[in-house]
Amino acid sequence: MTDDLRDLYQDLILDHGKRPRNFRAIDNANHHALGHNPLCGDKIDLFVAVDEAGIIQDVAFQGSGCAISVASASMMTEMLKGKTEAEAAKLFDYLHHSCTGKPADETGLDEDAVDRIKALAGVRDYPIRVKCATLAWHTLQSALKSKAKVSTE
Amino acid sequence: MTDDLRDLYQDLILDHGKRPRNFRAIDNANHHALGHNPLCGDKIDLFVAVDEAGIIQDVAFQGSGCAISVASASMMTEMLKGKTEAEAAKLFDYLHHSCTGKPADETGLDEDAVDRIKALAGVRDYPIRVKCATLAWHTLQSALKSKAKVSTE
Amino acid sequence: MNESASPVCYAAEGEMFACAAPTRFAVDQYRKDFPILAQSINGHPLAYLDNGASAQKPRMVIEAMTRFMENDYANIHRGVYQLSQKATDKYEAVRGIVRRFINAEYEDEIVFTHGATESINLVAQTWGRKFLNSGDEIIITALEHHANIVPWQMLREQIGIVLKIAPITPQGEVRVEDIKALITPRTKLIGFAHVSNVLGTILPVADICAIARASNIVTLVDGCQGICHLPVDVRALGCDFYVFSGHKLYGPNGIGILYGRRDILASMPPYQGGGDMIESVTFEKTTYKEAPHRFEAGTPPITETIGLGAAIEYVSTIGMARIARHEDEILVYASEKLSAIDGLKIIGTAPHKSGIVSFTMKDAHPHDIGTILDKCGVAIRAGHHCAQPLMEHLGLAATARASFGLYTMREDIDALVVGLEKVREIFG
Amino acid sequence: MNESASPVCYAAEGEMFACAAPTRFAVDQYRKDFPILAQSINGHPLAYLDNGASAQKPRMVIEAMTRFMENDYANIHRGVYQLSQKATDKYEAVRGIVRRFINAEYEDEIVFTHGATESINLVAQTWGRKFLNSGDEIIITALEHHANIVPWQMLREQIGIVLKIAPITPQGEVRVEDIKALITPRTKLIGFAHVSNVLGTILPVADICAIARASNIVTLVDGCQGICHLPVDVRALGCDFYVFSGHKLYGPNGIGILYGRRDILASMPPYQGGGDMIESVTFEKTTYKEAPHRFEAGTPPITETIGLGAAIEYVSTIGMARIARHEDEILVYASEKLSAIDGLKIIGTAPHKSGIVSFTMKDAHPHDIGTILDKCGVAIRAGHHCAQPLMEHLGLAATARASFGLYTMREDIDALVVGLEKVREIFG
Ligand SMILES: Cc1ncc(COP(=O)(O)O)c(C=O)c1O
Ligand SMILES: Cc1ncc(COP(=O)(O)O)c(C=O)c1O
Repeated sequence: MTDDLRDLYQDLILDHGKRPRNFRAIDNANHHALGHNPLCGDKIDLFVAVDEAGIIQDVAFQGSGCAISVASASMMTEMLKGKTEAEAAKLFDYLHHSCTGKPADETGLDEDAVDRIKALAGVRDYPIRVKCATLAWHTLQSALKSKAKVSTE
Repeated sequence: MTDDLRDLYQDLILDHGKRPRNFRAIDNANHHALGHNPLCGDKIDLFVAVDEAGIIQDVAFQGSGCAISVASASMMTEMLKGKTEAEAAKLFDYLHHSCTGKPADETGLDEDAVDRIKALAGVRDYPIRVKCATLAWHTLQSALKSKAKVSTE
Repeated sequence: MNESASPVCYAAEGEMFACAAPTRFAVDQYRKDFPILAQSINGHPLAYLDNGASAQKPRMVIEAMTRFMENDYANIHRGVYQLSQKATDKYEAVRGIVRRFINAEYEDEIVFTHGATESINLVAQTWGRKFLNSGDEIIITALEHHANIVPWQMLREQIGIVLKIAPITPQGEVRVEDIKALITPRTKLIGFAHVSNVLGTILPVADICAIARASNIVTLVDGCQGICHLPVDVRALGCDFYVFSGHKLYGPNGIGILYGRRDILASMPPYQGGGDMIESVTFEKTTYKEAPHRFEAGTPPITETIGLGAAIEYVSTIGMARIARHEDEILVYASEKLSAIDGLKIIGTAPHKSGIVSFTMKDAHPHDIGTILDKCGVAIRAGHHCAQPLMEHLGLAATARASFGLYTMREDIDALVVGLEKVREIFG
Repeated sequence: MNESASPVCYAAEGEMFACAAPTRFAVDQYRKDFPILAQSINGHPLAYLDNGASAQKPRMVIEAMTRFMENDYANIHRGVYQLSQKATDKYEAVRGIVRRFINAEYEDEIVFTHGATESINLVAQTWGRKFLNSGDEIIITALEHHANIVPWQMLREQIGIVLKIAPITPQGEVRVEDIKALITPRTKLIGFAHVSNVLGTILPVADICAIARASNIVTLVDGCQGICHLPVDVRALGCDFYVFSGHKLYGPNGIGILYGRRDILASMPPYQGGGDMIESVTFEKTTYKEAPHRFEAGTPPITETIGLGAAIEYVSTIGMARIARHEDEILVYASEKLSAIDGLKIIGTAPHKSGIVSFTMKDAHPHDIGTILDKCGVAIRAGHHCAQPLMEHLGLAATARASFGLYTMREDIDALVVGLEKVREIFG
């Protein structure tokens, strides 16, 4: 049983859950979205700065949530810097497949990102927690789509 | 089985059901009420003329309904003529008790009326039909209470 | 009966012609699935002919509910623990089962309600209040059940809409031309039964929906008597709303369906307020979830939803088209037999009918017919069938009604006829 | 355990002191009545501590439903045949069972709904729309469930009433003075929970009702968490409305109760339109039945009502006062054990509490606590418990909540504590 739980709560997850990286606002973010998981009350406030070439220059977040959602957001901010939107979308696909137990293809993906995502994939045995693991990524999608809520000012 | 049904549909009932007595309006009725059994659509329009001494001079009805409700109304009109309201109330009590299988006390009641009511009491084995047998009597109660709907002009 | 061939006949629709007796509908076998049918009433085998009011439940439905309560029960949507997760999955899976059963395009077009009555009230109070204004018109037909009349009358009281009534022919048909003649630029909705619960008439749903669509008019089909007698394909019918109750489809009480086209549901405000339909609540402001959850306030009928899923699986295994064909045969048989009874008049003689025969007799009131039949073990309904305006139109206070199900057999009709002879004997 | 003495203990309230072990509540014996409790979750016996969300069903309830569907099922109120008559009698008898259970004066004060959420929406939309005007005030408390917030907000949107919120103390109590301070001549209704579903606080219902009555203010008690934990006497409480759901009282889904004082119900217009709630329908004008039938449109949850009757008989046989005492003991035990856990904080420390403990832990989010406990076989709820405004007031996004039932035993609490130690091990 403990081993099972350790699959979910790996040290990497617990560490990011407790000490989230890039936990701040970005003043010059040109994308922003709020994410909310009403089930557990997870809330995430996501900031993204994308440059003219379409490269993600900075990602950061604020908010609160369970260990899984905070760790997922924290690791996401780390792995997205320097990536294009298309690369981000591929990583999300990979994460989504990994977390729902579907065959996930890692060819062409950043190795370091893949390792982090694998640490998250323990949620696959906890269907109801999949939303926690994917909240930050869904919020990213919505942030990249709409520039509405926060402008560069 | 046929015997059972014959208890309910005695010749007296069938006869009154087919050829209801006093099936008419009373022009100088000083009491009137409408009765309605939504379950089977029985409708009865009851007219009562009571004189100053409180004696029921005339009772008549119109409307439509099942054999039980029409026969009950028809027999009621016959047995009430010449009775006081108090006597009518006693007969209703007796009928109600007979039709619901409760001990019914016939002392002091009009013998002829008692016989007719006994013919109706077959409904006691058909709980849902008790309302049919008592509709006319309930309507009588309401007619005697209120003079509202039809006046003597 | 060929015992070994039966299992193949029992299989899905398409395989029917593979079996030894291709036209044989294994009604005796299906009857064994319904525990209640084995009982006697007054010394006669029960002939249950009141399926229009409610259908009996097969063992599979009762057991699905029992099993769920004994093993899997928990409140749904909000639990982190496995029991709740499993219950949620089973509950939500029924949305897919219903979607496939009526061939809706999306699962989120399926709203769980507590019954057809609630479904129609929901549409009247949400879609109606939002999109209708005083003077706007709604067309319903002269043969509707109270559930498809009173909610619109209440809306009329509240906002002053106009209710127009499409007439029926002497045979009990609704003609598309008659509806068309009532349409004006202010017509906003046409609401009508798929099948009349009194006359058995099958309405020309697809044709009515087509003319409605051409004028941008929303359609609501009261499918209470359609869903249990006919295969239903909401996309082929072309309706915007389709409603029904689980209990007439061999499922439990307390669960109903509102099918609504995705874009229309999305435009509708919520109905009841409470848990599970909100996105967030503060005392100042509350935001609601998307459809269908927006319309499902509070703890839903979880076990009943599971039961409905089992009922749909049950009838799907037999095949709705086969059930329809079987009931048609019964209808033809019953109509013939009843017509031969002296003084009996069948009410509703449309060429397209399904599963229901209403009738009157010359000297006997329907209520007396009902009592005598009950004594003979035959359960029918007598009364206005919650369609008083139709009864008034027909000039009748009541009819007697026999309505069929997948388990109805010729013997039930024969028992009905014996009972009706007894009626004639007593009242003739 | 004294086997021969148990049956006497199992008997009605008054006889309790006659048995050999007077204070012993035969929890092991009652647990056998609940089939679901025998199961294992992840290799641990199930410790079901989510009774606040929904209670499990005893065999007697499941069997009453099964038996009804197998033997007695028919639609009610409108059938002339015996099956329908029997079903109607059994259904209507439950009104009497509910009346006695809550000590209402008349049976017609008991309205069958589909759940507490519908009951409150019904009052808001019928009583509220008829008797309230723009600017009229309703008081609710800061600890209400969404079901007792959102319907009033919807009414606010519709007719412009004012919603006032009575505060709670840091312990989670509602004080009569605080409600009194909010009353103005425009106050028309006070709506409040009997027991808080998050904090477990028992509200001073009788006192609040007394001051309301003195000012001619109507009271609505949300009894969802009261009815299952405490003996309820609506006349002693002095409330005008009392609502609850069957599924939290060991009964089925899809059935709820609205108790309303006779004169108030009589003054209310109908809610939904449809069959069985009308007196007569024409296209021009429809008249409605008296209460309670006026509020029961369409085919009701017949089987579920029978199930609720069985549930009430079940708990009545044990005795609500004894159940309350047992749950109090569990509450004391749990509070002690939980308080001893490092970093754990109990949310809601009112002196009068019932059946519910909410808590948070220093380093672990409630959702993570829930997952870890589930792995240990312990089912609790984590989240906002459909009381977001309360959570916001408490400054919390979520709590973990353990809630008890008549079958909760010390071993369940011990399993909870073991699980929480595991949480500390992982997150500490
Ligand atoms: C205090 C309280 N009120 C109302 C409700 C709503 O009850 P239901 O969802 O059964 O309608 C609940 C349960 O969720 C509750 O705990
Ligand atoms: C045609 C029709 N519409 C609506 C209803 C109402 O269904 P329910 O009572 O299940 O809400 C019925 C059944 O009584 C019906 O036959």
